Amino acid sequence: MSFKRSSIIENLRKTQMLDLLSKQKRLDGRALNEYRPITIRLNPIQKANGSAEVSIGDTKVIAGVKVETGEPFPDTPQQGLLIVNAEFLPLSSAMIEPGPPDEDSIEVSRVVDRGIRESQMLNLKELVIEPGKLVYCVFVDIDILNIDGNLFDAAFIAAVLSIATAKYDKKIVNEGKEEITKTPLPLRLIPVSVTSITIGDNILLDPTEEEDSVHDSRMTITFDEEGHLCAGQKGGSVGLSVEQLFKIVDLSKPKAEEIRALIKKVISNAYP
Amino acid sequence: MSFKRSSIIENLRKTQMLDLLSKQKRLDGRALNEYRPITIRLNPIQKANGSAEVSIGDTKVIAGVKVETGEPFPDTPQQGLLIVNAEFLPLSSAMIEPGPPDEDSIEVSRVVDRGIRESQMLNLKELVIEPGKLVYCVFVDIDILNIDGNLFDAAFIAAVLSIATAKYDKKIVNEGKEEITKTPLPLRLIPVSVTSITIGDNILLDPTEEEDSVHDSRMTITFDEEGHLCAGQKGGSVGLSVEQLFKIVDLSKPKAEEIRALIKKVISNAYP
Amino acid sequence: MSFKRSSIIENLRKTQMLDLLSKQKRLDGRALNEYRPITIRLNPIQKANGSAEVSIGDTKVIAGVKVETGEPFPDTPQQGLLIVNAEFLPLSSAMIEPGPPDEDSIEVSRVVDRGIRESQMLNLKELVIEPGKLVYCVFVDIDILNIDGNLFDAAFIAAVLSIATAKYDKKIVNEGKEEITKTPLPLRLIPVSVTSITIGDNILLDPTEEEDSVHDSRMTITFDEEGHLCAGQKGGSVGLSVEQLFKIVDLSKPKAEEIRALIKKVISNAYP
Amino acid sequence: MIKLIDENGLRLDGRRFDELRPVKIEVGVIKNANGSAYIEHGKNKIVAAVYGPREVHPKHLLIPDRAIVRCRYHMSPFSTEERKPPQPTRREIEISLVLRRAMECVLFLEEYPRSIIDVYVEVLQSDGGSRCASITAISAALADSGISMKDLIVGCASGKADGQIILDLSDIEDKEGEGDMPVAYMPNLDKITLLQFDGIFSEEEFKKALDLAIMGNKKIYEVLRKALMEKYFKTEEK
Amino acid sequence: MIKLIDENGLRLDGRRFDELRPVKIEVGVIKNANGSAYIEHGKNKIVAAVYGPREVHPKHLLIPDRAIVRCRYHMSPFSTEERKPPQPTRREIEISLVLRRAMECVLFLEEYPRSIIDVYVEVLQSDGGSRCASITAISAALADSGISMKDLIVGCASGKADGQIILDLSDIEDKEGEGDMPVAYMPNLDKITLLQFDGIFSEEEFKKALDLAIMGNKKIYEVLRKALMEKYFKTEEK
Amino acid sequence: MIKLIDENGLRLDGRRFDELRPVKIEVGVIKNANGSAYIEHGKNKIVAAVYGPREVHPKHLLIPDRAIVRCRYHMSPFSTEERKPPQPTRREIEISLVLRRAMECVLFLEEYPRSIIDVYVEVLQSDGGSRCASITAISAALADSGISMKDLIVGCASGKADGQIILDLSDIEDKEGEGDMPVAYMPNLDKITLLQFDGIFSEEEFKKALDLAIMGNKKIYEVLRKALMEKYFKTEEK
Repeated sequence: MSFKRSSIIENLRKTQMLDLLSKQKRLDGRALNEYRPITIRLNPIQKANGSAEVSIGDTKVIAGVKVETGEPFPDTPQQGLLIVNAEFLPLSSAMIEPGPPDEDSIEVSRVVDRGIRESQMLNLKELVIEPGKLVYCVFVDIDILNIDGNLFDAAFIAAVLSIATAKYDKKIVNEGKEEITKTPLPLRLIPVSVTSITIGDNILLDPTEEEDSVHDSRMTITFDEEGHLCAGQKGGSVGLSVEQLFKIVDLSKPKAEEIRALIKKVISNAYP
Repeated sequence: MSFKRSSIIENLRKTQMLDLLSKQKRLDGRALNEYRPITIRLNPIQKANGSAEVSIGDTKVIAGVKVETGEPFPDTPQQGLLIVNAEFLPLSSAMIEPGPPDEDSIEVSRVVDRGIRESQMLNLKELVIEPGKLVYCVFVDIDILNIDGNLFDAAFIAAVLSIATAKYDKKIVNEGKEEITKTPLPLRLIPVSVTSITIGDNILLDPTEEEDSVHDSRMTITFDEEGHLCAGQKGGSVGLSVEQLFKIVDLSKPKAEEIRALIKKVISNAYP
Repeated sequence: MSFKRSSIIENLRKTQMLDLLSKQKRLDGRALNEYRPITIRLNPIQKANGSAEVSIGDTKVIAGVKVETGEPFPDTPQQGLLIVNAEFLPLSSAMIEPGPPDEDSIEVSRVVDRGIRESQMLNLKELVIEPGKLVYCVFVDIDILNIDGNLFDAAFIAAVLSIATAKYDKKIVNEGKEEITKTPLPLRLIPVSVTSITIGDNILLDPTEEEDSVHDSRMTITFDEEGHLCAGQKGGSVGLSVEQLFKIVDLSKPKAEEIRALIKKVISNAYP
Repeated sequence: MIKLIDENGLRLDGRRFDELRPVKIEVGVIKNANGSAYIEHGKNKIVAAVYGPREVHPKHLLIPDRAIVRCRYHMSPFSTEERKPPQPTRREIEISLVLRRAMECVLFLEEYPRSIIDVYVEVLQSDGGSRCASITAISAALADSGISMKDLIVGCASGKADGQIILDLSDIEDKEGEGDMPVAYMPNLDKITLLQFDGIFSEEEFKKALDLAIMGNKKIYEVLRKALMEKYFKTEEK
Repeated sequence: MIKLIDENGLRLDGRRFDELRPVKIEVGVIKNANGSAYIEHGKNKIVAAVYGPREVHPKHLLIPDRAIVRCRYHMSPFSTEERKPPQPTRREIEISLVLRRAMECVLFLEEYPRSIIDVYVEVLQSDGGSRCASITAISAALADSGISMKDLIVGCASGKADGQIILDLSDIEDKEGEGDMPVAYMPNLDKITLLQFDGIFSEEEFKKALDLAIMGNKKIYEVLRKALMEKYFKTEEK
Repeated sequence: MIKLIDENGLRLDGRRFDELRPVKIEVGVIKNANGSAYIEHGKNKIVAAVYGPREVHPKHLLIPDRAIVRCRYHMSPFSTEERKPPQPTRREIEISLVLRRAMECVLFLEEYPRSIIDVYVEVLQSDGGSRCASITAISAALADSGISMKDLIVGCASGKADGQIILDLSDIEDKEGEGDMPVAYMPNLDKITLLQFDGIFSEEEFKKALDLAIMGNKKIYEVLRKALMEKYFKTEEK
C-alpha cells in the first residue's frame, strides 16, 4: 500500500524494528528467512473453472479462473489470452476504499501476470480455436480478502493453483461431431514468486504488513522450475546495492523450491 | 432522495406531521389515501416514437420512447429489448448534482423496468427481426423535471403512456419488397404502480417531498389488469409489519384501478 | 484557461495593461497587431505519419497525425474520418491537472477541427476504401507542451502542418496485386486561424497568457486561401460590438495571409 | 444535393430568407428552481433553470469578491433523431462553455461574492439553433430568478443556403446548407455575447449574416419581453 | 419450459416447497475488520465485513447527531456462470441501496454521531437469493463488531414456480419460475426490513409467499443465533 | 523467429552487445516548469517537467513532515506504431509508480514538509527502454528545478537476445528477445533505485545483465552530467 504516513511515526516504528533486527529477531518471532504458515483451500468456488484460497499468516486471498472464448490480440493471432486482475476488496483493510483499481492493485496484477507469462507456465499456443479469430481467454481474478503483508506471493500462489487445477470446456470436433470435454489447461511448469524486503542491511522474507510499512526496498522474484529468474519487481523508495540484490536472489531461490514442493503436493493430493 | 439530514430536524418535522396525522390530516389538506391531481400531456416530443409528460402535483417528469434495432441479449435470442433509464435532471431540485446516475435514479429506473417487464405489458417476442441476430430495442428514457415526492408513480405513468402510444418503423417484407409501416408496440395490458409511505401507524398514498423526507417505510406496488401484484419495492429505514403491508396492498389496489382508468381514457381520447 | 480569479487582482492587472495600451504599447514591446516569432520544426516524430512542433513565443505545441483504417460514420458512408484531439499536458503549466479532457481542451480540439473541416482542407471523399465499410481515419493529436497564450493558433498551425506533410500507407490494387504506397493526404488548400483579444477598445493579435488573462473578448477566425471566413469562435465574458468584430476581421485577414506564406515556405523548403 | 430555397425564394418550411420560426416562451415552469423558463423555437423544446446564488462546495472553489457561474447544456436521449446516450458529448461540453460565457456578459457577478450560480439547460427536443434558443431560455430563467442583470440576452442564428444568407436555420438547413452562424446578443447594450460560425462566408456575406442575425435577435427580444411582462403582470394580480 | 416441481411435489434439488437450502454461517473471518462473517446459503458463498464506526472523510458528509451507513454489495468476477466484469453494475448498486436501508432498520445510529459505518459484502459465489444471504451475513458481521443493534436481521426469499408458492429459490427457480420475493426480517421485532418482488402474484399468493418467507427467516435466525453463540462461547473460553 | 545478432556479434542496428544507442539530453525545455528536460535515447523522445515543491490540494493529503511526490508517465497518442488512445493504460500507471519510487530514493523529502512535488513525463516517441530514458529525464528535470537531491539517477536496460546478454534494448530486441531488465541507478551512491525484469535468466545471466546495465548507466551518467554542466555554464554567462 502507498499509505501516506508521517515520517516521524514511520521512523519510530523503524527504529524499534531495527533494534529487534540487530538481534536477528522479528516481531512475530520468525527467523529472517522464515515464511509464515501457508494455508491452501483448493477449489472453493465451484462456478469457477479453477479456484484457490491461499493464506500466508493473516494475509488471505482467493483466486478464480474463468475460461471463455474470444478474439486474440491482433499481434498474437496464434495465442490464447491470459488476463490477470487483482482487486483489493475494501473489506480487506481499513485503508482500502472502494473504487476502480489503483496503482497498488494494478502492480499486483501486472507482477503476477508477468510471473506466469514469462515463466511460460501456460502454453498459450494450445489455446487457439481458429487462428486470428477465436481463442480461449484465461481470466484469472484475484480477490484480496485480508491484508497482512506479502500480497504478491499470496496472490501468485492462488493464481498458480487456480490455473493448475482449472478444467475448461474444450470443444473438439470428432468424426464430424462437436464434443465438449472437461480439459485441464496446457501447463508446462509451476512458477513461484518470493518476496522479501530490506530494512537497513537486513533481508526479511515474507514481510507482515507492519514490517512492510517500514521497508527500505521490496523485491519480488519469480523462479521457474529450473531455478531461472523469470520476473522481478523492486519496490520501495530506498536504493539497493548489487550485493544486497544478489543476496536476495540467493535467499529467495531455495525458498521458491520449498513453496513449489508445497504447491505440487497440494495438487497431487487433490488430483492423485 | 437519500439526503443526509440531521435527525433533530427530521424528528421535529416528523412530530409536527404526526400531530396532524393523529387528526387524519395532511399538510396539503388531502385525505391519507388521496392522490394529488395527475396531469398528462401526450406526445410532447415529436422526434420520439412515443412520449408523455406527467405531473402529480408539483412532481413533473417526461418520458420518451425510442425504438431502434440491435442485437438481442445472448440468453434471450427470441426477444426484443426493453431498456429503461431515469435521469434526475439537475434542474429538478436544489439537491441534485449533475453526474452519472446515482443509486436513487438507478432505483427508479429498475423499479419502473421491473413493473413493465414483469407485468408483461409488452410482448417482447414480437419485437424480433432475426432470432439471435437483430431485434427491436425499446429505449424508455425518463427525465425528472421537478421533484415533489412520488417520483416512482410519475415515472411509471409517463413510461407506460409513452410505450402505449409509441409507433415505430416496422420493416415488413411484402411480396419480396421491404415496406416500412408505422406500427404500435405489441401491448398486452396497462400496468400501474402505486406508492405509499408509512409514518408511524399511518399510511399515506402519493407522498409529497416533505412527507417523503420523514417516512418510516415507503412501498411501491405494481398491479396488472387483473389485480395481480407484479413488482414491489420497499424503501425506508424502518421495518414494516405484515399487517401494515397487507393494509398497504388493500389501499393500493383500488387506487391502481382509478389510475388505470385515467390512463386508458387519455389514450382512447388521443387515439379514438 | 478558465482559472478562477479574484476580480480585484484581475482588475489591477487590467488597469496597468490599459495604461500601456492607451500608448498603443504591449508589455513585451510588440505592436498591437504584431505576432510573436513563429518557430516550426517539421516531422520531429518519425513514428507519426506527419508531425510538427510549433512555437509562438513561449507557447509550444506538437501535433502528430496517425492514419489508420476504420468504419465510416453511418451518415457519411462516402467520407474518410478526421478526428482532432488536443491535450493540455500537465507539464505545460502549473495550472493544469492531469485528467480527462476538460472544457478548455475540448474547445481547442473542436475549434481546430472546425477550421480544418469547414475550410475543406482535406478531401475526405478520397479517403474511402470501401464505401460504408472501410475508410481511412486521420487522427490529429495535439499536445500542448508550454502555455503562453494563443494556443488556438499554435495548435492550428501544428495540425495543418502535420496534415499537410503526412504520408500514409495507401493500399492500391494494381493488376490484381495489392500494393502499398506512401501517399500524401488529399489536400485542397492551407487554412489559417488568427486569434485576437479585445481589452477595452483595443484589439491585440496573438495574446500572451498574461494578456489573455484579462481579455474582454477573444476571437478566433479561420480563413481559407481565398480569404473566406470558414470558422469562428468568440471567447470571453464581455460583449463585442459589431464594429469591433468587423475591425477584428479586417486586422486578421492580412495576418492570415502572412502566416499562410510562412507555412507554405516551410512545406516547400522541406518538400521542394 | 437538396434544394433548400425554391424559385420563389421560399425555404423548405415556406419561410422567406429573413423570417423566424415560431418562438414561444414560458417563464417559471420548474417549481423548485429559483428561476426557470421553457422555450419552443422551431422544433426546439428547451427548459432552463437557475439555482442560486448559493453557497459554494467545495469551499476552495469560491472566489472572495464575485460569484462563480456554472452551466450545463444537456440533450435528453429522446431529443434527437437517433437516440443520444445520456452521458455528455464533447459538443455538449463546448456548448455549455460558450453559454456560460454569454451569460457572464450580463450578470453583475460582484454582487454575489463567495457564491455560485448554477444554470441547467435541458434540450427535450432539438432542432437547428438549439444553443441560440438555450441562451434565450437562460436569459428568461435568470430574469425570473431576480438575479441582477445588465441586459437580457437573446439568441438567433443566421447562415447560408443555396448561396443566400438566411435567418434562423432549421435542422436541415443547418446540415445541408453552406454555413451556420449562431449569435447571442444583448439588445439594449447592442453587444454580441456569443458568436460562432462555420461554413464558407465571403467577408461581405459574413457581414450580411451578422446583421441579419442581429435583426432576428431583436425580434426574439420582443417575444422574450412579452413573456416576461405577462409573467410580471400575473404576479401582480396575486 | 422446464418443469421445476415434479409429481411428488419435489423440486429439482429434491426439496419440498417449504424447505430451505443448507445454511452455514461463520463469524469473524476477516482479521482486519471490526466485524465480519461468512455465509454459505445454497451455493451462495458470501463474505461481509464491517469497518467502523470511524471518522468521516470528507468532513462535510458527517451528520452531527448520528452515524452514516455505507454499504457496497459486490460480486467477484468468478462468482457467476459467465465472468462478471469487476465494475459495479446497476443491479449491484440497487442491491447495495436496499441492503443499506435494511441495516439502518436495526442500528442505533444516534449512538455514533459524526461517524461512519462501512459495510462491504463480497459475493464469492452467487446463487438464487444472494441479497437475502447477504443481509444475514451483514447482520452477523454487525453483531461481531459489537455495534449496538435493536435486533438481528435475517434474509430469505420465497417465490412461485409451476404455480406453487415455494421457499428459498435456487438460481434456476429464480430464472425459470414465475415470481421471486426476497424478504429480510427482524425476528424479535417481527418487522420486515427489506421487501422486493417481481412476477405475477394474486393477492392470496402474495400473502402466502410473505408468510412462507417469514417462516423461512425464522429458521435462518436459529442458524444465525447458533453461529453467534458458538463464537461467543469460544471467546469465553479464551 | 527473427535473428537479432549476426555472425559478427552485431545487432540489427549495428551495435555490439555492450553498446548504447545515442543519448542526447537538453535541460530547461519547458518554460513554465520549475525544472524540465528533454531526452532522446535511441528513438525515444521524452519530455519531463517538475512543478513544485508547492501547496497540497486537497489539504487532507499533506504530510506534516515531508513532501509528497506524484508522478505521471504518459504516452502521446502518436508516440507508438499504432495510435495509442489518450487515457492512461495499466502499463502507464505501473510505470508511473515505479518511476515515483525511483525518484523518492534521491529526494530529501523532509526538506519540503507539507508540500507536493509533481513530476510529469510525456513520451512523444517511444522505443525500447522508455521507462529508463524517463528516469534520466526526470533526474535532469529535478536537478534543473533546484530541488535537493542525494544523487542523480540514470536509467538503462539490459536484456537477453539470441542467448546473449546485451545492453540497452531497442524496440525489436525488447519484443523479440528473451529478456528485458530495466535498471535505474544512482552512480555516486552506487545503488539501484528501479529494477524490473522479465524473460528467462539463469542466475549467472541475471548477474551479468545487472552488471552490464550498471556499466551502461555509468555511461549515461556522463551524458547527463555534461548536459547539466552545459546548462550551468550557460546560466553563468547571463
